[in-house]
Amino acid sequence: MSEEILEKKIKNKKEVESVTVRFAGDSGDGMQITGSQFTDTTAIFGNDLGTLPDFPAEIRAPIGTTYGVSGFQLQFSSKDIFTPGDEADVLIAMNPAALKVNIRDLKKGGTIIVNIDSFEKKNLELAGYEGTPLEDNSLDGYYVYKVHITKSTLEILKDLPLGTKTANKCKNFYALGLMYWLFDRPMEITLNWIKEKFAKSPDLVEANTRALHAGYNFGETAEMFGERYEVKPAEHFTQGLYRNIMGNEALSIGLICASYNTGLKMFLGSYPITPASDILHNLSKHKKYGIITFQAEDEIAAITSAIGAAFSGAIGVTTTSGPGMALKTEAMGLAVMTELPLVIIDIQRGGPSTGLPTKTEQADLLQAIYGRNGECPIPVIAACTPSDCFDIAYEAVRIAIKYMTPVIVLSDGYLANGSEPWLVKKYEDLPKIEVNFRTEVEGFAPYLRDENLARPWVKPGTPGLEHRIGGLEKQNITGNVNYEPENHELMVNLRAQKVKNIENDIPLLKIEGEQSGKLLVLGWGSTYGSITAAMENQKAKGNKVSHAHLRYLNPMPKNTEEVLKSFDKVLIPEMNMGQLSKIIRSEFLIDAIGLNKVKGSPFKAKEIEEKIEEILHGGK
Amino acid sequence: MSEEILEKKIKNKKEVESVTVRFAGDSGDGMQITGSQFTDTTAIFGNDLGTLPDFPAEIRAPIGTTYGVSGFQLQFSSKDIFTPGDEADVLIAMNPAALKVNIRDLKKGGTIIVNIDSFEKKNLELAGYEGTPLEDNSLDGYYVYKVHITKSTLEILKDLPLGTKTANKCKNFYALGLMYWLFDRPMEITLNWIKEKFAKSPDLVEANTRALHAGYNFGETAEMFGERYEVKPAEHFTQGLYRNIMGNEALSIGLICASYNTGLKMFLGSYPITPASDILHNLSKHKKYGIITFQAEDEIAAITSAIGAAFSGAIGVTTTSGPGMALKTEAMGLAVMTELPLVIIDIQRGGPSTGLPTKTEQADLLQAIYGRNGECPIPVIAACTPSDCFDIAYEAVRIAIKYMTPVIVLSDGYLANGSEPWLVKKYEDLPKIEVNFRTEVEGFAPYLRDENLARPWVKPGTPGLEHRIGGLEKQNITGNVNYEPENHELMVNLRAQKVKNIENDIPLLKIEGEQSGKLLVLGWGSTYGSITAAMENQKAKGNKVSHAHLRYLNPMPKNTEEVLKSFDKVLIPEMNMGQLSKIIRSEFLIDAIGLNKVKGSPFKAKEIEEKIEEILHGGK
Amino acid sequence: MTTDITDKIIYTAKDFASDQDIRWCPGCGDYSILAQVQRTLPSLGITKEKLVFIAGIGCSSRFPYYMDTYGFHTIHGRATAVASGVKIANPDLSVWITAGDGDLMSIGGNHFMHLLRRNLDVNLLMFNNRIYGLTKGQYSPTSERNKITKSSPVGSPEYPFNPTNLALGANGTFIARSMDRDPKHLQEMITRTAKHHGTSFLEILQNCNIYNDGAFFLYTEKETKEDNVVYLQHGKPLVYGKNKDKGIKLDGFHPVMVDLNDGVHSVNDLLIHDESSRELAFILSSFVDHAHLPMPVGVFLDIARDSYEETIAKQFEQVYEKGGKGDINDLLKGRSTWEIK
Amino acid sequence: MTTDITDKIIYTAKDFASDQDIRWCPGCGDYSILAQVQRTLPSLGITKEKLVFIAGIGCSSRFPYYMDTYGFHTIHGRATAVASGVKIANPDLSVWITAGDGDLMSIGGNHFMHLLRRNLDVNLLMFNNRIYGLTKGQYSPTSERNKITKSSPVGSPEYPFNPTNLALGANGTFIARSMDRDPKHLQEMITRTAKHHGTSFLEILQNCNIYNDGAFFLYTEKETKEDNVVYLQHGKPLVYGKNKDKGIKLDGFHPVMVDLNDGVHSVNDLLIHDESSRELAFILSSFVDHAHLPMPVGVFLDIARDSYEETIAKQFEQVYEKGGKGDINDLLKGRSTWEIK
Ligand SMILES: Cc1ncc(C[n+]2csc(CCOP(=O)(O)OP(=O)(O)O)c2C)c(N)n1
Ligand SMILES: Cc1ncc(C[n+]2csc(CCOP(=O)(O)OP(=O)(O)O)c2C)c(N)n1
Ligand code: SF4
Ligand code: SF4
Ligand SMILES: [Mg+2]
Ligand SMILES: [Mg+2]
Repeated sequence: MSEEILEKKIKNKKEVESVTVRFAGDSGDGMQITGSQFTDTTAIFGNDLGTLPDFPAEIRAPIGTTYGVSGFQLQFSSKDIFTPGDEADVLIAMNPAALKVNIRDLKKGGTIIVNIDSFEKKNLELAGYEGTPLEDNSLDGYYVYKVHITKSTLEILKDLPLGTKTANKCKNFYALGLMYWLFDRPMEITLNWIKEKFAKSPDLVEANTRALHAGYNFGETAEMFGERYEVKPAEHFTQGLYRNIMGNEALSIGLICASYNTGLKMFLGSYPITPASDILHNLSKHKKYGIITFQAEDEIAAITSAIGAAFSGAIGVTTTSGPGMALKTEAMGLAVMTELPLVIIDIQRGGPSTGLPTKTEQADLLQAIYGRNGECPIPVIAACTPSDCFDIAYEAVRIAIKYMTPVIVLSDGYLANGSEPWLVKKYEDLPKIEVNFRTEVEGFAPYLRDENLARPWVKPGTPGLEHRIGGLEKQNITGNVNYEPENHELMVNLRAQKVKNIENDIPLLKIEGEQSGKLLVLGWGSTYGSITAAMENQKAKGNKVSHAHLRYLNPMPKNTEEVLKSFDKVLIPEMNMGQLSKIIRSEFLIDAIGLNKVKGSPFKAKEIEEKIEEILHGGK
Repeated sequence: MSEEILEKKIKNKKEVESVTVRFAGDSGDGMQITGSQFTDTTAIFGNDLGTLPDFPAEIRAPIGTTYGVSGFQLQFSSKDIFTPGDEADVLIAMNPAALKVNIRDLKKGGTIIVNIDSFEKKNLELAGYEGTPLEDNSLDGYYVYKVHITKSTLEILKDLPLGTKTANKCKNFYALGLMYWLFDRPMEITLNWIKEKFAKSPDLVEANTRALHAGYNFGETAEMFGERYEVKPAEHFTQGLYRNIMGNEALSIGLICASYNTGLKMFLGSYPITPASDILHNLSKHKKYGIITFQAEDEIAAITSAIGAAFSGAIGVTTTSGPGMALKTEAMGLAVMTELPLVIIDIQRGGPSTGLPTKTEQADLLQAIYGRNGECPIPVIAACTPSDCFDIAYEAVRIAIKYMTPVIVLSDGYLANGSEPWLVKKYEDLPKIEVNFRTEVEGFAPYLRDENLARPWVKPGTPGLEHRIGGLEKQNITGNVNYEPENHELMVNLRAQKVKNIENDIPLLKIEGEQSGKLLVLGWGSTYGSITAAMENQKAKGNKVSHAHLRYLNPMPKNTEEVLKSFDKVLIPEMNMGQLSKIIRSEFLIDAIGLNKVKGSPFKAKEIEEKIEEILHGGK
Repeated sequence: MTTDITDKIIYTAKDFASDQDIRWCPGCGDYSILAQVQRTLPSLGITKEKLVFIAGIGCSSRFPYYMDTYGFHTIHGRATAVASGVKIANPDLSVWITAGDGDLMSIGGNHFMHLLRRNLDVNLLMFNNRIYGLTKGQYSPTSERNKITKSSPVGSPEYPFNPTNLALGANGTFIARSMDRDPKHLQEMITRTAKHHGTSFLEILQNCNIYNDGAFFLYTEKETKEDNVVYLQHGKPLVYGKNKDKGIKLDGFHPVMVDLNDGVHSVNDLLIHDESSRELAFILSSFVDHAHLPMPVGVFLDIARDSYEETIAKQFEQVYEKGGKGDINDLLKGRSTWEIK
Repeated sequence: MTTDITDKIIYTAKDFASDQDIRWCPGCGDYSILAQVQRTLPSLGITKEKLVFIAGIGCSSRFPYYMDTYGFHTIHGRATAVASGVKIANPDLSVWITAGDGDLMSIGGNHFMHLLRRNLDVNLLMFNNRIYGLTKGQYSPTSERNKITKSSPVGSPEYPFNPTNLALGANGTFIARSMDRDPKHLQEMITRTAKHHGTSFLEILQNCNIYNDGAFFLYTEKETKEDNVVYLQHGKPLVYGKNKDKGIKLDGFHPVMVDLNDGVHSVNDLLIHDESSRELAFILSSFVDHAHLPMPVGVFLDIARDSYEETIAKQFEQVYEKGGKGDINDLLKGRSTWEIK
């Protein structure tokens, strides 16, 4: 929300281009539901948008504590946007702890709507406030609105046969109603959702419906808010059918589509871990598409069962996050040695060790590329937006099958739980993934190779092709156990060459902006949104800087060196200590400049811009 | 054995500088014993020497097959040598399979002594010969001696109450006796060994003693061998007490000495795996030095139990090889996060996956440095000769304790099983390893840091210092669980800086040869011997090339960049596809040239020399 | 397990509470377990600094943070292995492991069973809520077949473990069960757990009120409890029921429920509990396979066997007795040396 | 386990031998196991291409290389997990796992016990030589306490697992034992293993003549065998001994050996074997804890329970019945969409 609009309270609607809202409250306050309802409504309304939930690591930490605060941020716009917004224009704080934790991400001069009912002694103390911030001067410079969200909700529900505890749980809909009024959104979508969700208890339908209306009406009737804001539908969208999509969901349906396309069974071997568990949940829900999900006893069983499934002719998939990835590395070697197709998905989170389970990070790249014993090359690809998770998953299956190789897919907590509008793909438009099981007995050998150096895939059950594979070094062609010096070196080279060959089969690296010049920003993974937002702003400022984004990390597109060398300087922003930088430096001997952030949260466009300007102008 | 000496058979002794002998036979033929007896005798005789055993992956593969062949190579010399020899001068082949497998490593014009009794149809077939190589022309250009090793052995034992099977087992001593005659070695050491070893069965003492003498006498009396060779004791040795030492043994006693020096308990958590198991065996044998060995149920329990031991105030050690290393990576993250001292030893073998368990390789370097989730820095050091394993192990303990960090030690199959003479260290000369457990209650916090950024080590049981640690991100100083953005970044940086600080505490990188120039050969780990041998030869040839060897891989010595940049070109020979090269390129943007060998066996000096000459003269 | 004890210092439960805020969901059964442990510890007479609490990952595994003792929150499934190292390297410590059903029986299953057979003198409390709490509600290896969870929307296809059977199969020496909502019994069982020399395995039925609420209400709530739970007591017959009118007798090796008021059966017919029989423990522990039998709580098995650390201590003693402590320079010299002059 | 069978193709043992040279030590018990498997397979009527042999790492784990069927020599300890994926993804296959005691009970212990409770319809043969063969002789989780090996020069400090007890504790449905040196019995047990629907666990006592020679000679050699082994047969009393003059009766739940010639006892007093009782199986399987009792071989337990893959097949059916197969474009569209015109 551009600043001027908040400066004064004028009557009626005020049109603005983009707004960033953050909902924040206790884990039990339903902020994720509020956020996703606002998102759905806003998406269908036609805005472009980006979302970022922020969960605590605790399930339901004691009420009122700062570590129990759950948040949901959303930017929506009438123009093309790429992130959930650097800073919030509006913060809804359901309790003091939510205010405490989130105030640092609020724009100076922004708006705060607090649930005044929760600002009493106990909660203030739990949040670590001495006194109340609403009465000292700490919120000077913000517009603060104190709304009796709890009381008003309880009041309008008092004739319903609900306990106070249950009635209290409806207050998020009151807040949501108020926001719908403030940003002039329709309520149908949420009203329908309430009906469906609580179908089994009419009282809850009634209660939440009332709360939503009450919040809306409060905005309408109270004299409190001087004006409403209007964010017109975005016009840049190409024609077509849209939906809102989260990264993990996109990834799941990408996998299902690939399975469907190949006509093969898909077998997911997985052990729950944040933030990857939702893929397991999603795929388990989609039984009607024939997906087999196997909740393994640990990550090792997860990947090895998937390897077994691949051996028996299914698409083997395993999903995890950093610590689980570490546990799978020995088995990855087996998949490399036996040259079986397998998709390994790592939804990265803050590390090392258990680290920061609910925070995002990109620090598993080197592990993905190098983290195995012996010379053990595996293709690595990374999604760059929530919806790109669909394409990356689909592509992973294609590569795995075509090259008979495990493929590592990198995503992260930010992409996994973030969402954006997506032009729904038609299944018919998806590229065909070819599968050729070997059935011909004549001339068969398990380690024969086709033109891509892939070995034949044989389904056990095929008569005449009985053969044995395993983790000991294989003799070229026959696949027999072999320890001969020359054969080993040959096989090490063949395995490397096979992976390298994939570079002939992937798109060239595209440059956004000028094709050569002073500065290229090179990104990978989820920094895409922040970098793109930064580029737009830089363009507006007249600064010349280009952007390239690597979706293929191993092998890289063939023209990567050429692209990098077309620029005087290369800046690599990463949510780690410089892992892609290390690889780029080593591969191309380019003195890449790293911009590194290891704070468990995505880059703000501003942070990237500052670095760009520093490089371009030698300081900000 | 320089070639001329084998050209003609002259009576009496001929003095030569160096000889390389290879013993080869069935797994059951006792070749390892023969080799190590020859080694002990030769060491005590005063030669410099280097050894290289070569085991099959099978325990006792069926008799007579090529994959059941066990070998032992030894170079001994009157001058300073650094390897077990590129090629053998003399090959003892106990059966056709042994000849088949080993002929490729015999010098053109070399000597072959075969056990003619085993060259009958069945064995020839098992070895894959059509006909016998002794009668076609395939061995032209070699000196072939056909000795009735089996028959002669059985003959002289026939009056002893042994079965044929047992009597047959004595034939390796016959062969050894013959070699003792050929190279004019004393027999006492072996005679004593036989007495001790078979103390419980006098018949075996008698049998093996007879066999040894018989072999010796055969050389003396048969007209077959025209001459004997004499390799004079080496003169370059500094004065002092020497022993022969294998890498894994050196490593084990290095650990024990470190434990002894600190006065701390040492706890080894280990799961058997080739070629690391011998460390477990060695340490288990040395109970009288108070070492605790815990044979864990798997590699994960091995490392986590060692972490537990470190938490409770002991020196935690875990030993393994590649696949086991892969399994330990998650737990390494825990050691990094909790900043506990731990020594992690990886005796590398051929990979990927189960790979080539009994062959050597250096392909775990990138795994050691990068193979963990999140930003997870661990110091990595590597031994360069069998005896250096002692120093590296000792140094690992020092670093681990001083910096409160896990330390990775890299060795490999070649160092582990290879041996060399070693000037015995006096315990009193070893540097003191300081240990300071925190006991002071006043001002204590678990993540306080000293001048090296190390946190305090507290022994549970210390009153007043009760505290909790764990794998979630820690708050600076207090060590409480903390997910705050700035704290996380701070801690990631602190952990990195702590490891980096070690560079101030290690020797600078030394250059052997000219201090600057056209070409530097940069090595790490077990290539030390081959590179050094190559350097000697190059020096003799008048070629200008220098050598530097990295024992510290992370962090590297402070002057590494300076050293590398003092040369026009840097050549990095590695038994992998270029892993150190990758790091050097990335760290210093130097276009290092890789010489890569992935054949499960060490470099020959010749191979390195060819590359050096190619670089120096643009081709060989 | 046992450890040197003190009767000098007198603690109260509060002395064992750390300064960290407890972050479990309000109403979680873990609170009660924490309270009972803190209440029991003072009576054990172990000085605070000798106590070490070790856990893996899970809601329940946060336990060590809330204890003002030494503590280690390790990685998922590995608490038992870490604890093994702690105890072996320092046998003086009183080592406690707290683990969830997922942590201990899913990813940590291997270390669990090896710990039991090795019989280290440590105390292992398993918080069995039959669900993965921390990862927000997937089925665990102790979840009932057909259970609907996030990862099993049409029901879990797996048969669960019976934790006490598993512990028996793994050659455990102390096996017991209690419940979060029976504080008195839980305290008693914690005491027994602490007193046993060797690995003590205590399964605690624990309510996860967010993802598996009421899983054990049949056994813990007033109305149903007495008819569905039998309290095991060494040397006593198996009697239960609101009116103490039900009992269990053995028909060969088959346990059967009998009505003590049927005029046919009396207490004399009933099975007498014997904590020293592995076979009986298995029969009792298998009650859960038979729908009509009550859930046994109490000590199933308590037998004496050398602990691992005791065994190796003896080995060291024997080695020292035989050859004395090693001379470090002998070690450096090895088997054979030669002198260069 | 069962699988569709054929009576068209008639195989001989030789048809199952691959072209690879066998690399076990001469005299190794593994040879006999290989031979008995190859001899038994023809009678099972499974077509060759449906057979898959899966192993981890160890001497015994080389087994698949020697079978002319599909085969997978995986990584150490993970054969059971790999096999789970193979079987679930392709339930038509006849899946066999061969594993060493180290591979299965040490590093692979976790997957082992989860396989048993899930009850996949696979056959699991454990070659128990009570030693790590391939790594040249360290003690294994089934090695006797105090055993001297390379890694335990003063004796192993660990109590071993009893594999059949462990399998019972893990909720297995078929548990049996046989011996490498009793080919006839071994063949019979392999057949039973194959016929059971669900996970079949067969422990095979196997002589490692290099690192643990004679470990089972008491049970396998003529002179001692009959007095030290009791063959379990369903519905039959437990009689054994050279002159069939010894028997086992139950005293409560305690097994006792009786002399059938003592004039007091007769066959009628003896325990009758019942393969359907988990409790009895545990009693029998625990004989090894009592020095005076013989080693039971045969089928301890054989009970029916849905297999994992059967259960999920039913789940799929129900889902399809209810809502049909999914429309892929519905999936792409998701819950709610909007049109931009
Ligand atoms: C290696 C690894 N895999 C997975 C996870 C995710 N994870 C954390 S706790 C947990 C299971 C929790 O269940 P349980 O042990 O029963 O504890 P509860 O939360 O129910 O007390 C899982 C799967 C992890 N942290 N680390
Ligand atoms: C991850 C890993 N750890 C350790 C090893 C080394 N290893 C191979 S087989 C084996 C144990 C063999 O014992 P067992 O399973 O009983 O088989 P056996 O050789 O006795 O038939 C070990 C420890 C390995 N190959 N991989
Ligand atoms: S999720 Fe369940 S087990 Fe975890 S803290 Fe909440 S109530 Fe307790
Ligand atoms: S080492 Fe033992 S188990 Fe392995 S092949 Fe040889 S005899 Fe058989
Ligand atoms: Mg649980
Ligand atoms: Mg074994």
